Amino acid sequence: MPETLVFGKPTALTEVPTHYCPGCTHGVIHRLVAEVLDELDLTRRTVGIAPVGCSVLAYNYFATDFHEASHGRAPAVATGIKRARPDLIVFSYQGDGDLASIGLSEVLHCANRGEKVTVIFVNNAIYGMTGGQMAPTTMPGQVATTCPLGRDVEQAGYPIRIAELISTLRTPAFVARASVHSPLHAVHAKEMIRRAFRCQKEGRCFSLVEVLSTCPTNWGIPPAESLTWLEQHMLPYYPLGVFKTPEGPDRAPLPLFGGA
Amino acid sequence: MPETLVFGKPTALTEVPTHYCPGCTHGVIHRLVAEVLDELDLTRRTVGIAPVGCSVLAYNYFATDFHEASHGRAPAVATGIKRARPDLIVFSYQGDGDLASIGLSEVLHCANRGEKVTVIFVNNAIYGMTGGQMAPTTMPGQVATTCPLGRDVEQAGYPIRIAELISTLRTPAFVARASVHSPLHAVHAKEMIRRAFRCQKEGRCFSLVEVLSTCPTNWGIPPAESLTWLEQHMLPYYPLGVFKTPEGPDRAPLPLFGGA
Amino acid sequence: MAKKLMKGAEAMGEAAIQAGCRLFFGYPITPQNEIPEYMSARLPQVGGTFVQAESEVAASNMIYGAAGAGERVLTSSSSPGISLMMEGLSYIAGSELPVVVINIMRAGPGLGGILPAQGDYFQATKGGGHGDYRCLVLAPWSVQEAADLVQDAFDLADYYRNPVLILGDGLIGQMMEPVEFKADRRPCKPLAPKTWASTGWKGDRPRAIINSLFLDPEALERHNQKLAAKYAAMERDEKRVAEVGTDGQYEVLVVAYGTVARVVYTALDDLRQAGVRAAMVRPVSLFPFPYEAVRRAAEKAKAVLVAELSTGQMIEDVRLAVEGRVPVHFIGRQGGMLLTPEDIAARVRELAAGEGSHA
Amino acid sequence: MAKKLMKGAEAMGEAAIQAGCRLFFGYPITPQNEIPEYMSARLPQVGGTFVQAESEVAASNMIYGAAGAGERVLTSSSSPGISLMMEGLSYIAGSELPVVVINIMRAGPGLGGILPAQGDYFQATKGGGHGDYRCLVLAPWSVQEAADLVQDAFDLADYYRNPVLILGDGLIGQMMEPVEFKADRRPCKPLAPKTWASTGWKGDRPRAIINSLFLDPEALERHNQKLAAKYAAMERDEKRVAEVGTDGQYEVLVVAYGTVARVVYTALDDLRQAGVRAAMVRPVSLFPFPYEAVRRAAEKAKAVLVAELSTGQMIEDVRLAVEGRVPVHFIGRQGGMLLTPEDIAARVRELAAGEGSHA
Amino acid sequence: MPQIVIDAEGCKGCELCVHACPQNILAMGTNLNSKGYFYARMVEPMRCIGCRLCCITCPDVAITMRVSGTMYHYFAY
Amino acid sequence: MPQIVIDAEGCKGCELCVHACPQNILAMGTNLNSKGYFYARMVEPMRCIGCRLCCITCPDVAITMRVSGTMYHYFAY
Amino acid sequence: MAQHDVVIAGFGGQGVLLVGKMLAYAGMRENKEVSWFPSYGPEMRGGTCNCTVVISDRPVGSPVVQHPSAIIVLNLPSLDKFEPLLRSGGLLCVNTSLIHRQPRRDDVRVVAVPANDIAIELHNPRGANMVALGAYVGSTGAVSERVLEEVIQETFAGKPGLVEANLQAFRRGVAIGRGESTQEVTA
Amino acid sequence: MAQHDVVIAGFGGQGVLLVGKMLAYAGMRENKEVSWFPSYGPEMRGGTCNCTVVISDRPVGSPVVQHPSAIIVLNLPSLDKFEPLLRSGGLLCVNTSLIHRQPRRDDVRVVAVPANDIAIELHNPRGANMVALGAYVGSTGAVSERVLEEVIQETFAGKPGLVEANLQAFRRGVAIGRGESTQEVTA
Ligand SMILES: Cc1ncc(C[n+]2csc(CCOP(=O)(O)OP(=O)(O)O)c2C)c(N)n1
Ligand SMILES: Cc1ncc(C[n+]2csc(CCOP(=O)(O)OP(=O)(O)O)c2C)c(N)n1
Ligand code: SF4
Ligand code: SF4
Ligand code: SF4
Ligand code: SF4
Repeated sequence: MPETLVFGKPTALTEVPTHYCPGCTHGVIHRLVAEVLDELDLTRRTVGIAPVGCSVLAYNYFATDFHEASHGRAPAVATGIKRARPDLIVFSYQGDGDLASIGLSEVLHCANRGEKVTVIFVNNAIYGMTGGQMAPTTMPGQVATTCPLGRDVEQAGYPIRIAELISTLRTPAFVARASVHSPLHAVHAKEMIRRAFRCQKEGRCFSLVEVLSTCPTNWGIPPAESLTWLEQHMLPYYPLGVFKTPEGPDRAPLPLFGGA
Repeated sequence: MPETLVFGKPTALTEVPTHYCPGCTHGVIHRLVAEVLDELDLTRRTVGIAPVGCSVLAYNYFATDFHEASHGRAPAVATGIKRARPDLIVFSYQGDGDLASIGLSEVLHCANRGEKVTVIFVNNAIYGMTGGQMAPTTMPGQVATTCPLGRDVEQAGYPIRIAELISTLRTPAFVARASVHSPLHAVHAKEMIRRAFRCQKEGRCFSLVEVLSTCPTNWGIPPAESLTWLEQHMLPYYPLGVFKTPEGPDRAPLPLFGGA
Repeated sequence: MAKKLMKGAEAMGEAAIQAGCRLFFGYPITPQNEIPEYMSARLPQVGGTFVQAESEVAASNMIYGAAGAGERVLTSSSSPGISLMMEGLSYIAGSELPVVVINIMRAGPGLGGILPAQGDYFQATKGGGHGDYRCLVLAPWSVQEAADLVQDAFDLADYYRNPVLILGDGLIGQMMEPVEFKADRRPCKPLAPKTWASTGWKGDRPRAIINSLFLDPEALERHNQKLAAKYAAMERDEKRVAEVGTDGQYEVLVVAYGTVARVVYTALDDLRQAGVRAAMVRPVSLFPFPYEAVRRAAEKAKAVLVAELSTGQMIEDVRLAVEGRVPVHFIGRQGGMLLTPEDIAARVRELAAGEGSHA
Repeated sequence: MAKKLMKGAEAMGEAAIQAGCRLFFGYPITPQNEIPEYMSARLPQVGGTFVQAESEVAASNMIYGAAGAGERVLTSSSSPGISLMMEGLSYIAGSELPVVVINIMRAGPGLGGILPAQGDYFQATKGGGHGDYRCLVLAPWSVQEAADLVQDAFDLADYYRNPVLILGDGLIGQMMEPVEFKADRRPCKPLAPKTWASTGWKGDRPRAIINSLFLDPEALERHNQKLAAKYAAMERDEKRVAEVGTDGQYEVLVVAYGTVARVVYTALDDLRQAGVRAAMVRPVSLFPFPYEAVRRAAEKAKAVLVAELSTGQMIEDVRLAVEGRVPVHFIGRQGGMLLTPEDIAARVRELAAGEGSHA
Repeated sequence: MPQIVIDAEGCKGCELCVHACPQNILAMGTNLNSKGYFYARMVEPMRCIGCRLCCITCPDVAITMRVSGTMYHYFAY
Repeated sequence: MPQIVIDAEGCKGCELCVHACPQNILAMGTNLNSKGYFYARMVEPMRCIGCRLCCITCPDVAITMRVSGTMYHYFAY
Repeated sequence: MAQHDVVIAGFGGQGVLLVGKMLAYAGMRENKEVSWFPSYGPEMRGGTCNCTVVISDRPVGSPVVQHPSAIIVLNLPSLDKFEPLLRSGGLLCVNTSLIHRQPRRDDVRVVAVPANDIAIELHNPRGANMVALGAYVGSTGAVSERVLEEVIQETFAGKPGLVEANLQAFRRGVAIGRGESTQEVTA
Repeated sequence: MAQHDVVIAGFGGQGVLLVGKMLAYAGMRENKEVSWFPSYGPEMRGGTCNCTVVISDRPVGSPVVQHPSAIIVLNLPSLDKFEPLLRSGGLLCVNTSLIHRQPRRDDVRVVAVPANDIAIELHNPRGANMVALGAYVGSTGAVSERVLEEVIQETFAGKPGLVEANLQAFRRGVAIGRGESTQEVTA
């Protein structure tokens, strides 16, 4: 009987095993991106940009040309590459410390200039690589090594919601949030990633997909329970869905009360 | 007959004449801030922070202790001062190049941590001090020395609306936009500035007032016409009013379409 | 207080607290995360404040603000993060503010690696930021010395109104050793009240303007010369150096700083047992560099060997000290690889035997 | 092409375009705004792209990206902005990418002033960022030379896959002089195709990974040594120096770079007429520094005078060159104040007369 | 009676007050001050209604207002 | 028929697939692989419905699926 | 003379940089070696501002000149600053419209130009700089008047209305510089 | 012996840093000079990781030791890396639960410890590091077993359940180290 491979490694991934911790969903997100690149036939003209963070070694895992970026500056690097070679498909893959903390300015300006690049933003509510420090996305009360008593919103404020923030800029084409805490959500996440890359393929400007992800090691929660933790603690604060589309309305809020 | 001074220099301003160009409304905004400090009896415990920009010499004009900050980092400097001395009233005074371009990350994080400081953000849609380069707030089509054919939204995107952006963060207490292109608007602007400082005086967290301002020299438009230009070109894109109050709702936009 | 086994990073954090520092602003980076982590737990216990800055750029401006308001303040980072502080440090030096900055160096350039190195010597000592300024730079070789120098750093910073940089070489941050904090420690400098600090102007003193802008070039030149005079005073008064065996006879002088000097120390031990005569000068202050001590010790030797975890940076200062009187050789490892006592001993032996002049 | 009267800043921009640079990323700062302004008008005319970066930090990472994609790229700034690029430059050097960076120095430290200075010599030549890396540094003394060096800089950057820094001393950016662009200019180095660039991987070459991360310390050490070998090759092949009167007899040798050397030139003229014998060495490449040329010329003099618009930075390299054979003196102005021919002549006269050894 | 005083040396000649005045009683003068600006001046002091719009408008706080006699009620701002 | 193959060396023992499988036919094994992980294994291959949820879930692409014979229609994702 | 060096100084907005550039252009057209170097404060308008122009038969050494052979000062702070630096025997062009004090040096040649007054008279209030430039050129012959008039024509080619106005202003200055029309320095 | 220096190496997550620290604590309690120095890759879990502990009668010179007098290797990459560096005559503690090759050196003492197997057997699967530490201490006497048991008690004071489990694991290791209970190195 003929045998068909119905699920295997996408060609946009290399054979190198990842260094991610057991159960860390960075691996799932890598695969979804790679599958999309393959499906849209972009793999051979794509340049990826790895952040500083757990996914710093992404260049070992994606079978495309790659840049390592300095911490937080991947969107600036993306700008440089895309402006130099508009024919390339350029994406950055960034964690929440990288994008929402040190790199907040770069991603907002890249979005606001309307660079024709795609940002995959992995929000795991903590700094993974450096061992579990608080991120701007850390949940209120969540313990991290630099907030050992839990994030205190009086001292550190509330978590930043990147998809919301960026979608209020007028320029960017596509902004969405997805999650990979269940296979069903992964399917949706892939659809969001596909739409983002399709935007770029069609010559539209900036697209970003925020993907909620787990960090079992630094959360100190076993992998399967981490998925539940994400669902229970992160989902309510980080709603999933499409925040901005190329055709959609200007999403900047109006004043509560007008002036003068 | 007894004579009463009904309009004079507030004590929070020094006698030093400003270096601002004729008709530049930086001077008006200085005076409004100074009047508020006097009226709220804060002058003697206030520390201001000057940006790099036309208002770099603000420390010569305000009769309070002052810090000069490196370009864009005034909110970080404010954080340092306020955390060191929570009893002080701390405000930064920043232009749009300073705050919206190089310093975007600092102001957003300062706002998001909920630092108990006040930011006066002077949006004159251009870089004044360095001679008229494009700012993130420059209007589409507006000519500047680094967009000699006018701002091209295809290349540089749409102007950033800071009040809108910051008001979608959950933490900050008060965010408003005002203008000083007419006396009436100046009266409203002062009310916004007053509310911002009152927030700080009451121990609430971050407040920001964006004030639309003119730059006759670099716009290349005489002062009086500049006021009209502001009204006609900037007001429609930069609506005035209160965007966030301490009591008000969470202003983060919801997804256009929900996910998974 | 009794001795405690502590990581260098934690010992430095505790030392800052003992020195009266109640404010820490910093951003995580390996291999010094233990400093912010320690501070985030400890500072609230002593009424202090820990703020995780959004970046090192922000951190360098937060300490600028806090120092300007008159408080003792610390930040720490590692090489790439310190590079991001260059503008901020230049402002701090230009505004004459006292801050303490710890750099636990890792291997570069760029992202490099997270293992120990000493490649930031130039940046630290010559001023990686723009303009004519200097940081006072101290380089500990043990956890105990790290703790002691951090405490001194706060006094020196306040006395000179200048940034003080603790240059740890990566081993020092991660290593654990016993450390003791003296309860009765006195400031190492006489300290004046900070009347220049911005604390709200009530008319009873000149307004406090924390600033490095001077539009009048003559005023800026006077300011530059005032700074230069301050750096000259440091060069006169703040040189710190440790010497091993320089009072005896020796053929080779080894110059090394930080934990590399420990490796040299072990090598000298081995060499002595083997009958090879060598001595060591260990600069503890890197700016001001102890040129005089190095020159004096070098003149007694027939060769000088500089040992660094870099491709050779301090060697320029050693050559400036020696001025061609004695040949100066180099031994280094890079990339996080460490020099071993064996490496050093072998090279010293070569030089003592009059070989190795090929370097 | 005919001579045109151009500002140094604009001439440098035009030179970049003539050298095939079609990409500029930068952020405004006085006194070099004319470069981005020029590029924003000119680049679209030649099919190029100008992007006003949101900050110098971003600009340094944009050029990293563009260079990694194989294109010639330029950024420019002035002192505080260059300090913000230190992390980025270290990454670029570590990833071995060719970029050209122009620093039109102003007076520091901190915000300082906007007038000309030379206080960033250490930062430029020793590496203001972290880790063991070097930029190739060229310092023009006229608008024409500025244009020529910018063109060479692109060739040198490509050849060595290394950042090249044009260190303008503030006068050079603002000054207007006639300048000529040669239509038939040839690259100053043989250039290979950029097969290492990230242009999409089609399987026909190894994957392009633009990167400075090496987790294996042995690999990072090999990388450091490869870089060191490259810098050594520059030291062998890329030294540039101009000399005035060093073939004759003289008592005092003046060493100066950039437009300060123009001032010295005028002073030497005046001195010659007054019968005082002096000569000048002008380093054009600051890294690699022309140690040998300075040493040779110094040995003929009874005193060396280093003239800088700083409190003394290049003087260390001069002292490393001279190694104590001849006394080395310093004359400088700071803060945007300029040395005048009179200042220099007076000091040379003193030294020729055997006075002035107090410095 | 409201009394408007324009500081000739502090005025930069921007003309904003002239446009702001609802009574149209301010005008630019024809003398230069020491900084080279033609400064504003009050043309018809008797028609001044004391609204302070010129004061509020002046970016250089070059206009002050005194009142002699009865105090009006001014809008707070 | 769907055929699930788990790469023992690629598996990190996270157990996510075990929880993802609607048929409950995957389990953690008791052998260590060379990296020191107990790896997952298929317990009842015959009951596999070929939904690919385990494949989609595995962060390490350690699970592949082949089909022999008639092709099912899989949901696109 | 082998080298003309002049400092032109005034407020920002008075156009001192522009006339300096025009002078340098004219020198270049005459195949001289030239350099132009500006210096200004942070204000866009109203701050002080000056430039140094060197026109020489030999390559220009220092583009900055401590003791220039001429100065053109359009406002009082500039007179205060540069008068002491003027070379002995040099030329001092002073804008008497805005400067109401007498020069203090007695070892220099003074040309008094009521530049703003003349400009206003010519209905070209921003042309005071041209008047002063004319006075300098008329008095020194640093470049030929004809060549400078060509430069004026080119400079304002885009705004034809200004060409004639500025030529007039320039010529009025030249006349004063030549001594054909003198004016008292008003006290 | 004046100085004990040991490298403890394995995967991240195997607890090699922790047992190194415990060893150093024990040394300090015995009034020895001690140092502990870690080295690890960027992975939180699964990467390789090691630490060097020096226990000495004199001040510790280099905290990094090229040729240690003992190594404790918990996985194969660590054996491959450190076996060649072990000092001649030194001690090699090898975790035979995960390492299925024979040591190559014949000039060193080998203690084979099926650390994971014993830990699993004790229902303390994360205690393999303790077993290995025990083997080292039992074999070298670098510190006294009693003092190390005190350190174990303190270390896990917060989680009383773990104290006994880890003491047991440690003691099983000690027994092997002392040679009271040997196990074959399984191939
Ligand atoms: C300039 C600079 N600052 C700090 C670091 C240290 N650092 C490396 S990764 C990281 C944060 C990683 O967290 P995140 O971006 O959330 O990614 P994750 O590891 O969670 O995937 C930090 C702070 C660095 N390498 N460079
Ligand atoms: C790090 C750094 N980059 C750039 C500059 C140059 N610079 C000074 S002010 C300024 C922008 C001023 O514009 P804006 O903030 O809009 O204020 P305005 O002058 O319009 O009031 C710039 C780019 C600087 N001083 N430092
Ligand atoms: S107070 Fe009112 S009416 Fe009087 S001058 Fe001013 S604007 Fe005119
Ligand atoms: S608004 Fe002020 S500065 Fe402007 S013209 Fe009137 S008085 Fe003068
Ligand atoms: S394909 Fe579906 S049923 Fe089969 S093993 Fe995977 S999850 Fe279970
Ligand atoms: S999800 Fe993958 S890595 Fe995790 S246990 Fe299953 S097969 Fe192994």
